[in-house]
Amino acid sequence: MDRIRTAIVGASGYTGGELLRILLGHPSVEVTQATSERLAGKPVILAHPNLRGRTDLRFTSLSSLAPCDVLFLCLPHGTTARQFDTLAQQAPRIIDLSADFRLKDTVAYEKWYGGPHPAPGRLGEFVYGIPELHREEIRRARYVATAGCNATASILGLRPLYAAGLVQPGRTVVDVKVSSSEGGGVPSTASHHPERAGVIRSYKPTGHRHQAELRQELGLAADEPLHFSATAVDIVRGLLVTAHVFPSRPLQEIDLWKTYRAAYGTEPFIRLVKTKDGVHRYPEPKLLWGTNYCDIGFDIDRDTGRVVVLAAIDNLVKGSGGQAVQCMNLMHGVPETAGLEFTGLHPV
Amino acid sequence: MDRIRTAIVGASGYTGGELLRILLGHPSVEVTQATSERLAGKPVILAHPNLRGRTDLRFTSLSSLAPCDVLFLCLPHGTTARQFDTLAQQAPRIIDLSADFRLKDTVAYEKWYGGPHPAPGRLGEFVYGIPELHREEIRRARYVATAGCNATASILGLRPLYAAGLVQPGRTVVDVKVSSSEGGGVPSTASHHPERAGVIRSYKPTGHRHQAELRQELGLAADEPLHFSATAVDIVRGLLVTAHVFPSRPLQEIDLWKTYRAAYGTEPFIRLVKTKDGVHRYPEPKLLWGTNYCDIGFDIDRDTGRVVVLAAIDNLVKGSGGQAVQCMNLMHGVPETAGLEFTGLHPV
Amino acid sequence: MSTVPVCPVCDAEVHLQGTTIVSELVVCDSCSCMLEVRSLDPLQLAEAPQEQEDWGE
Repeated sequence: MDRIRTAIVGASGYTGGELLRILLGHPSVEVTQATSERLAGKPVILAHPNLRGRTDLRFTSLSSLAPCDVLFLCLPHGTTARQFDTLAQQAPRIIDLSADFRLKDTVAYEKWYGGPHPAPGRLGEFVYGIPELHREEIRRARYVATAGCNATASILGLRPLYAAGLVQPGRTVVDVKVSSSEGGGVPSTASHHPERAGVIRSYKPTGHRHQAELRQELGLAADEPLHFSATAVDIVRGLLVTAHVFPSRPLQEIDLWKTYRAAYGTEPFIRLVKTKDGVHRYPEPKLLWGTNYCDIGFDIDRDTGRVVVLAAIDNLVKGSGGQAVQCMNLMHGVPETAGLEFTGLHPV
Repeated sequence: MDRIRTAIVGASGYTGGELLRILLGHPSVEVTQATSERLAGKPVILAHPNLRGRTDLRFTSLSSLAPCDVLFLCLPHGTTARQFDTLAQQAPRIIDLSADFRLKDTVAYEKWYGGPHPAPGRLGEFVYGIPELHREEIRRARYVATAGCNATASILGLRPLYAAGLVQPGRTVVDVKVSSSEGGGVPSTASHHPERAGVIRSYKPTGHRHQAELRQELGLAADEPLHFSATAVDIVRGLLVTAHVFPSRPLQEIDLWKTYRAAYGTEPFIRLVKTKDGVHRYPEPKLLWGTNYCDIGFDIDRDTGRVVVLAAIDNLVKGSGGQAVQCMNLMHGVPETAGLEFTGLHPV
Repeated sequence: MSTVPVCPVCDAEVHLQGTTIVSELVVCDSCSCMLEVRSLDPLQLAEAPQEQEDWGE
């Protein structure tokens, strides 16, 4: 079988770099181009030193982009949609890692991304890129928009309870702890080390736009509230979702095990993590650094019946580059786990 | 005025060490003894290297404890109550930093601390040690039980809204991010660096005992649920409370400013932190390292009306040693801020 | 063929050795709970009491 020819547009950032790392280690893939206007002509290892000795690929300009089998778009939000028509000519399949084509509802897009959608006509052609939710659609898709990192973990954590009708509407509180690489590679005062180190920063107590994807994928009614907050903590990679769910009827621990095993029992990238011994008894993001896993756990408050759902991922892998490759594998009939077998480190 | 003679029982731990640091810098205090069975005879700087050149005090055994003006008890939970009668003979005033005398309700104590209260008869003699709530009682008190660290920040953050009757009962979710020094100085596998570094650990999704103090101080009805979760993050000092509150009527930001300023406007150790510019726009624990401040901020979710209350402290100062000294100052008619003027560092 | 026993805590299948005896302790692979074999016929498993290690924080 010939190798799948892939190109990454906007490859100098953290997402582009992670994609490069995964694709260079993928048995069925060839990376033909990695574009960057800023670093065109320079070796990719300049921006991605972890790839030293792995590749002598150089960044190229977008203007010299040649046709290939699949195009990964890692451009800033808004840019992708504006340039999509020209980019779409270069490859039969496109996987967009920006937020431009995630939301089906253009009104939601305008509310959360501060302006009308630049290419609303295209929205219907994209499939929302969480394989555990839309596997068959992704298999047949030409265009996929991979989910946001916070959204990926929140949706995977909450979906089984919502799908089983076990959730009191409007009462869920999602409190995500995020890391600095989520902000991308562009420095700011807020990410300046003396300011960023050691913080527990309430950077989005309300108004975080990833909640729009939750609303869409959990099927919330338009007027059903969703309570979402994000706190930045002092690590570079990884995120943990703590979702407080108030069940529609009293649940026991075994109900949760059955619900989650029924939903994810055969998923290669989801592990149910809730143990009574050992040090890491609930999902722990740092154990997932570099892996495509989403670990999910839960606990029930014996006094109040509140269900606490915990979901951890590496925001750059399952929350971004890894999930994009997982979708690519499905779209090209390659084993879904190809190139995504790294199992994580410990201690780390 | 003569110096207040103080002794610290159980002075080798982090809490005892922080008390020593503050008391050694206090203008009206003399530290007569610092007991530790494990390190008796050894210089205190062995356990508290930050005090080098500040004191040549040595740890003494509890058996050689001499009378003094005020005794600070930093013994493990349960031990304090069992030894209280003997200890009480050494000083007219006692400030207990353990959890033994915080809860008025012995049923609650048994539920959260796993056994009957060893000295229930004494409970009525203790005042709950948050000066911002019980200043006059503390002034007149002989015995004070300082609040837990998570409880201190949660209570201070939530109390104004509860006192003003602005909270829908049973719906508040408190999600606290905690640091490793809260676990104290005794090592365990869970606090072993390779396991503890870099975590976002859901160590208590439910069942955290500090909520008992919240119930007491916020005046929750016995059957009114309180939803409390704790996540350990990768810093040594400091904690941030993110409290999700659903108001009993729609509130505007100005209502919150008025409510919190009315409650805390003249408090020396509470600052309202909510700015539209700068890097740290909400309460940030690391800015409070070593200070007795509790910074409180808030945000309102424009879509749902949810109020997010944020409260940050240094768990070892306002959450422990500093608050104990604040109470001591009140009990001895000394300026409440004496010895507690450190204003924190930045960047840090 | 007797049905495969399931863990009382998480409902996962528990694979017992042929030599299992009553009151033997086995660990559930899925949720790592310690289980006690209460009887062999019918096969009954129950969660064995575990000393709760206090995490201290």
